Amino acid sequence: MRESVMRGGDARMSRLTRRLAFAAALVLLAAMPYMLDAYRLDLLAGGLAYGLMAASLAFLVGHGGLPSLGHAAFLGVGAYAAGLTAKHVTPNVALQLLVAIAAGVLFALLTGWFAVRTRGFFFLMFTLAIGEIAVQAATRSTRVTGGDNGLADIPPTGLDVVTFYWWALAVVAVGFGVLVLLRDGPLGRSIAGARENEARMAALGYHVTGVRLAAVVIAGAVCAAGGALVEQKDTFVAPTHLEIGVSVLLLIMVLLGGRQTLIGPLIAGVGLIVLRSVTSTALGELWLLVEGALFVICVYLLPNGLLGRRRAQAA
Amino acid sequence: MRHAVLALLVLSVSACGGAATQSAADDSTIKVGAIVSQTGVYSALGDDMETAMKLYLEGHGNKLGGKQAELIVADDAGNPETGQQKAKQLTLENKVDVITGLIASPVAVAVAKEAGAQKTPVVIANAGADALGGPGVFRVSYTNYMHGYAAGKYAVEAYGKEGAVLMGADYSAGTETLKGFEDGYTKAGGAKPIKQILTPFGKTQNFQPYLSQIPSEAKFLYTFYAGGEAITFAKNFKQFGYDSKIKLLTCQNITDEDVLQAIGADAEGITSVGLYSPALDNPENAAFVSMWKAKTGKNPSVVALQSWDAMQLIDKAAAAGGSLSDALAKVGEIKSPRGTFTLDADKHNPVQNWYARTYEGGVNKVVATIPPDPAS
Amino acid sequence: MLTVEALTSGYGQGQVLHEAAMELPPGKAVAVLGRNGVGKTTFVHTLMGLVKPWSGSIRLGDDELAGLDTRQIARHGVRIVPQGRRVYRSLTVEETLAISSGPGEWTIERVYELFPSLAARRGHRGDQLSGGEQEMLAIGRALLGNPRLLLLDEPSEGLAPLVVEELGRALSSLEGMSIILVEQNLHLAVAVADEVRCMVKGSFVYQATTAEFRRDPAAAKEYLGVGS
Amino acid sequence: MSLLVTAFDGIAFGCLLFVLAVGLTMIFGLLDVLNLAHGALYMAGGYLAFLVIGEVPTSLAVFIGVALLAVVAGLVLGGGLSVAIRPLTRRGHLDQALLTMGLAILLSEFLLQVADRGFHSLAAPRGLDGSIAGSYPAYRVAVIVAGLAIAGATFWIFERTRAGALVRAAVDDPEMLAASGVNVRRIRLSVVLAGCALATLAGVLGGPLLNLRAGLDTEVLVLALIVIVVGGLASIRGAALGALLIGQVQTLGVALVPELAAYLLFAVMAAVLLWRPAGLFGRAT
Amino acid sequence: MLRLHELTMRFGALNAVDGVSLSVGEGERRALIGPNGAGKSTLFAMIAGALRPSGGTIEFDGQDVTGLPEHRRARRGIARTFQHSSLFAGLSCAENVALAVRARRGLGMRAWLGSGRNMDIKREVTGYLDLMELSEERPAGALSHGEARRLEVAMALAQQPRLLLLDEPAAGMSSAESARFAELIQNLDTTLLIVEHDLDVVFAVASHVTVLASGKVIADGSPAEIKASAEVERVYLGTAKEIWC
Repeated sequence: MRESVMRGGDARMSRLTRRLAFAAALVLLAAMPYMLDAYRLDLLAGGLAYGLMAASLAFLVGHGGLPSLGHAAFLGVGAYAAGLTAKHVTPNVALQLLVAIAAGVLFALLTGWFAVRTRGFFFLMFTLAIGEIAVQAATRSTRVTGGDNGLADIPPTGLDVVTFYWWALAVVAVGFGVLVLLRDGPLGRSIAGARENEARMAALGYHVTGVRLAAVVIAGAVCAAGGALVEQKDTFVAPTHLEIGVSVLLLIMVLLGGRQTLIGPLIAGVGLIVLRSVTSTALGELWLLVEGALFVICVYLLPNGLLGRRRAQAA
Repeated sequence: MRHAVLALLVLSVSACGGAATQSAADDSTIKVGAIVSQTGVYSALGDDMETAMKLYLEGHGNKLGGKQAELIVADDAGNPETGQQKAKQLTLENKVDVITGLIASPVAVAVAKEAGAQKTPVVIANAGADALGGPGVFRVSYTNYMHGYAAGKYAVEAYGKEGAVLMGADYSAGTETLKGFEDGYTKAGGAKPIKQILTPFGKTQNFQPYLSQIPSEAKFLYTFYAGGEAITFAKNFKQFGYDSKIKLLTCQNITDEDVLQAIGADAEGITSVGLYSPALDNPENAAFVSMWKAKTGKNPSVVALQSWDAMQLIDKAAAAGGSLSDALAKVGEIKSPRGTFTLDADKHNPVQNWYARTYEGGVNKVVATIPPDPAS
Repeated sequence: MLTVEALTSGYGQGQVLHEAAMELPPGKAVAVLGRNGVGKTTFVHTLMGLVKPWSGSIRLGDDELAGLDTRQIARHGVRIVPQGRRVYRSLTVEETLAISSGPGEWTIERVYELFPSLAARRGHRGDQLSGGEQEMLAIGRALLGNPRLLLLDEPSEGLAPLVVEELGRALSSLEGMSIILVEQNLHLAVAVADEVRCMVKGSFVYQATTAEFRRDPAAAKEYLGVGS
Repeated sequence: MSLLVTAFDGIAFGCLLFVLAVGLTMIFGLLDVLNLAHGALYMAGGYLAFLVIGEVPTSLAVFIGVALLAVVAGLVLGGGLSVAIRPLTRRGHLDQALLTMGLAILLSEFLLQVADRGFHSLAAPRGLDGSIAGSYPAYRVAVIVAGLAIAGATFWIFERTRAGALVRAAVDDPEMLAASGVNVRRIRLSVVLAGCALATLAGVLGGPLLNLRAGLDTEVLVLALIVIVVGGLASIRGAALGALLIGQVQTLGVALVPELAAYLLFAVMAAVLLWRPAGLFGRAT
Repeated sequence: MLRLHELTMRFGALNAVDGVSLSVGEGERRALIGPNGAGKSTLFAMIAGALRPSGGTIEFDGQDVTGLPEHRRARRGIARTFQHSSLFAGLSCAENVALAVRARRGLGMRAWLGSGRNMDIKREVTGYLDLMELSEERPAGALSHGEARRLEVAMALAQQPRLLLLDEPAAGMSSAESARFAELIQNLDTTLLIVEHDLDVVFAVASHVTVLASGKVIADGSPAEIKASAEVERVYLGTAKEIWC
C-alpha cells in the first residue's frame, strides 16, 4: 500500500530507519542553540522557515504536479496575517500562527479556485499573475500593510533568540510532519492520482478540480505557516516578501532538493539560505554569479535534485 | 535520508565554523557596517555609495575619530529581509559600532528596527522614508517630504501660484515627495494642485500614456522619478514635445549624475530642486569633487555626497568620544560639500539648504537657494 | 530486396514483435494482414526506426537498417505513410509536397497526376483536408522521396468506400515499387498486393501469393475473420 | 487625439515586444524548452551596443552595424544555449527552467561586471533622435518600421519559404519529418540561433526605450512570457497578436483606467488564461 | 438499465457516432464490435461522460445522465476501462486499485484514515489484485502490456460498478492471456458493455452482440446470429465475394 515511487530517495529505507533519522535530525537541530551564536541561530531559524515553505511548494509541484510561480504570495499572506494579528490582536505567537494558516487557506481557496482550471505552463503563468497582483495589493493597501515600506510597527514577540528558534523548529517539524502525513493519507494519494492521470481519476469518481484545489490549499496553508515564522522572526514584513524573486527562490529550492521528495526541498531550503549568507559575506557582489553557476552545475550533476530519484516512467 | 543527515551535519558545521573570527570590539578601532545594494535594482546607487565611503576613509588615513576604522560592506540585494539579516550579522557577529548605508527605504525601515533592538546606532545615507528617524537613527540624506516641500516653496516663486500638476512613481518615496510638494506649495500661497498622476513603480516602461493625462489648463508639472524611470521620464517628456507645452520642475533624482549620461541631450534645461550640486561653490565641495573626479572621472552623485557625509558624521561623533549613539546626536554643524547642515534634535533629520538647479552645459547650475523651513 | 530476420521490438517493457521474419522480393507489394493489436504497426514502425529494434536484422539491399535512426533509414530510401496520415497540419498541400521532394523521377506534378483531387486542394492546409485527401497527401509525401521501399500503414482506415477505391487504383498503378502494405481492408489489400503475409502475436505465421490467398478463404477466416 | 497617439505608441511597444518574444515562443514550440535566459539575451544585446558605442548618438549606419553585431552575438549565445540544453532534452520543463535561469544569472551578472551597475541608455541614432512635428519621437516610428519589417520578414520566411515550411513541419510532426529524411536537429538548432539573435536584436532596438540596468533581464523576460502566454504558445501569429495586445494594454489600457494601471498587465493575462486556457491562439492539447 | 437514444457525436464534418440507439438490460453482457473507426470508443467516452454528445440522450437507471459530469456518473455506478491503458504510471499497482476503492467508499478526500480502515482497504485491494493475478508493489508504469490491461480491469472492478464499460480489454494480450481473461470476465455478475476486437473473447463473454460501422448500428443479435450474418462478414472482411471469385 505504500506509495513507494513517489517517495523517491527515502523509499530505499524502512519506515523505522526513516523515523529514527528524522528523530536524530530533530535532536541535532534542537541542540543547535548550544552550538551556534545568536546570529547563526537566527539565520538557521529563517532557513528552516524557508525550508518548510519549499517543502510545501514541493507538495504542490512534485506531489501535485502543479508548478507554481506565485508561492511567495502565501508567504506574504501568512506573514501579513500574523503581523497584523500581533499588532492589533494578541502577542500570542501560536494564535498568530493559527490566524496565518487560516488566511493561507482562505487565500488558497480564492485564488486556487481559478488557478486549478489551468494546466502546466499556464498554471505557472497564472500563479505568477496571482503573485504579482498580491504584491501590488500589499503595496497599495498602505493603511493596512504600511505600503512598500513594510509593516514596521509589529510589536516584538517577547521570545529571545533561543526560544524563538525552538518555536520555529517545532512549527517546522510539525508542519513538515503534517505535509508528510497528508501526502501519505487518502487525500494525498488522490492528489498524486490527479497528477498522474486526470482522466482516470474522473472515471474513478473523483472531482479532479476539487482534488487539485485541495493540493493548493494544503500547500498554501503550510506555506502561510512558514510566512508567519518569517514575520515573527523579524517582526517585519514588506511587499518584497511576496515578489516573484522569492517565488523563484522557493522553486529553485524545490528543484535543487528534488521535487519528488519533501525532505529534499526542506534541506535545500535551509542550505540555500545559509549558503547565500555565507557567499554574500565572503564574496560580496559576486555571490550571485556563484549562485547562478551552482544552479547550472546542479542541473547536470544532480539530475533529480539532492535527494530525488527518477519517478518510474510511463510505458 | 542518509544524505539528509549528512547534509545537515555539513550545514551545522559550516554554520559553526568561522564563529571564532568574531572579536570583541576594542576601543582602538571603530567598526562601521555598511548595508549597501551590491546586487539587485539599486546596485547602481550601491556602487557610488561604497566608493564614496571608501574614498572618505582613504582620504582620512583610514581613521574615524582618530581610531582605526574598519568598514564592513554587506549586500542587501535591495531586499529588506536580507538587509535585516545583514544587520543582525553586523551587530551580533561583527559587533559593529554603527550601521550606515541603506539605499531603499524598506531596507532602512527593517534595518533601523533591528539595529534599535540591538542598540546599535544607524546613520542613513540615502533612504528618504518620512517615518524614519528618532532615537539611535540619524540621517544625512533627506526626508521625501522635505525634498518635495522645498520644491513646492520654490515653485510658488518661480512657476506661479496655480496650475500645478504632480506626477510621480506610485510608491512611498513618490507619494511622500508629492505630498511634501503640495504642502510646501500651498503653504507658500500656491493653489491646490489641479491633478496628481501616479504611475506604477518599477513597471512603467513608457510615460506617454500618463503624460497625455496632463490637463490642458496646467501651468507646470512637478515630477518625482529616480533611476531607470528618471531616464525614461526625461526622454519621454522631451521627445513627446511636452517641453514646449508645459514647464517642468523635478526632484533631484531626474538630473542626478547617476542618470544624466543616459538621458543625454534630453536633460538639457531641466530645472530640479535638490540638496546638492557639484557646481556648488565652497571649499569642501571643491575638494570633494576633485577627489571624486580623480577616482571615477565623473561628477559625484547625490548618493555619493550623502555617503561621504555619513562617514563624516560618524567621524565627528567618534572623535567626540563617549557613547557613539549620544555623540551622533550632538555633532552639531557639519561642513558638507552641500553646505553646512545640522540634524534636528527630535528625529535627527538634516536641516539643510535646498537648491534649485538647472542642467546646462553638463552641470546642474544652482539658480536659487531655498533655505530650510523653520516651521517644519 | 528487404530481408527481415528475427526482429523483436516493443514499447517500454512490453514486447510486441517476437522474432518476426519476412522477405520482400524487389518490386513487389506485400500485404501484411492480421487482427488488431498483433503488431503490424509496430512492425512497420520498427522498419522505419520510429520504434527501436531490440534485436534482429533489417537488410535493405546490402544495407543493414537495424540500429539506424529514422532519418538515416529515410536516407536509405525508406518512406512511410503512417497510420492516421499524420500530415503537417499547418502546411499547405503544396508546401508539404515541396519540402518532401527529392531528386528522382517523382515530381510534385506527377503526384498531382496520380491524385487529381489533391491538385485541386493545393493551397489548403493539412488540417483543412478530408481524410481521403490527407491520405493522398501522405502518400504523395512519401512518393516524392522516391522510395526504394514504401511502407503503407492502414491507408484505408476511416475512409469512404469510393475513396478507398480511388486509393486502390492509385496504389495499383505503382507497378514495380517495393511496398509493404498493412491493411485491414482485405479488398484493398488483395487489389494492391502481389503477396500476403499474416501476422499473429508479433510473428509472421502465413505467407502466400495473393492468388494463392484468394483460393484459401480458410486462412483469411483463421487469421482475420469473425467466425473461428 | 492624444489617445490616438497613445494607441500608436502602443504599436511601437508591441513591435518591440514581438521581436523580443517571437524567438521565445518558437524555441518553446520546436524544442519544448522554456528559455528563461531570453531576458538576459535581450540585456546582452543592449549592453553590447552600450559597450561599443556608449551613450552618445551615432550615425544610423553605426547603429545598424551594432545591431548586426548584436545579431552575431545572439547567434553565438544561441549556439551555447543549444549545447547547454541538449543533455536536458528529455528532462522536463522544470529542469530546463532551472538551467536557463542559472544561465540567465550568469549572463546578466557577467554583463554588469563588464559594464557597470549604473543606469545606462542607448541614444537613438542621429536623425532619429528628435521628434516628429515636435510631439512624437522619431525613433519610435523607426521601431515600428523596424518591428513591422522584422515581423513581416519573419512571417514571410515562416509562411512563404521552404525553410519556414520545414520549421512548421517540425513543430507539427518532427517524427514524420525525420522519416522524410530531413535533419530535424539542424532545424531546431537554426530556430534556437534565430530566436536568440532576435532577442539580442531586440535588446539594441529597445535600448533607447527601456534603458539598461540591473534587473532588466527579469523585467523583460516576464513581459515576453506574458506576450507568448496571452497569444498562445508556439505560434508566430499568437506572438504577434499577444505583443500588440500587451503593447496596447501597457499604453491605451493604462491611459483609460489609470487607477488600475498597476494591476492591468497581470490581470489581463489571468483573464485571458481563464477565458482561453491555452492563450488566444493556442491549440488545445 | 442503460438506454441510448439517437446518440450522436460530430467532429467537424465527421459523424463519429451517428444516431445510435440501444438499450442494455440489467445483468446483460453486451458486446460492441465493428471495424476500426466505427465509433465504438467515442460511444464509450460519451456513456462514461468524458465526451459531451452533440445530440441524443443517455439514460442510466431510468434517469437522464446526459449532462452529468464524468465523476458523478462514476459515483452512480458506471465504471470504465480505457482502450489504451490509462493508469497511474508513477504509483504502485496496489495504490492504483486503492484509489478506486477509496473513491467508491467516499474516502478519497479524507486527510487521514485509521489503521482499521486502512487494513480493510488493503484487504480489498489485495483481493482485486489477486483476482487479476497482479503483484502489489510494482509501479504501474513498469507493467507488461497484459498486466497493465488486467490492472485496468482490476481498478474498474474495485469501483464495484453496476455498469462496467470495457474498452478493448484484451487488446495486445497473448491468446493464453485472453482466454484466461475471458474466464475472469465470465465470472463477474455485473452489467457489462464490452468493446473488443478479439472475437474469441467476445463470443466467450457476450450474451448479446451489437455491430457498429461508420457510427451506425448495422446488426444486433445473439453471438450465433452475428457469426452467421453475411452483413457482418462483409464489414469485417471486405466484399468477400469479389475477392474469392
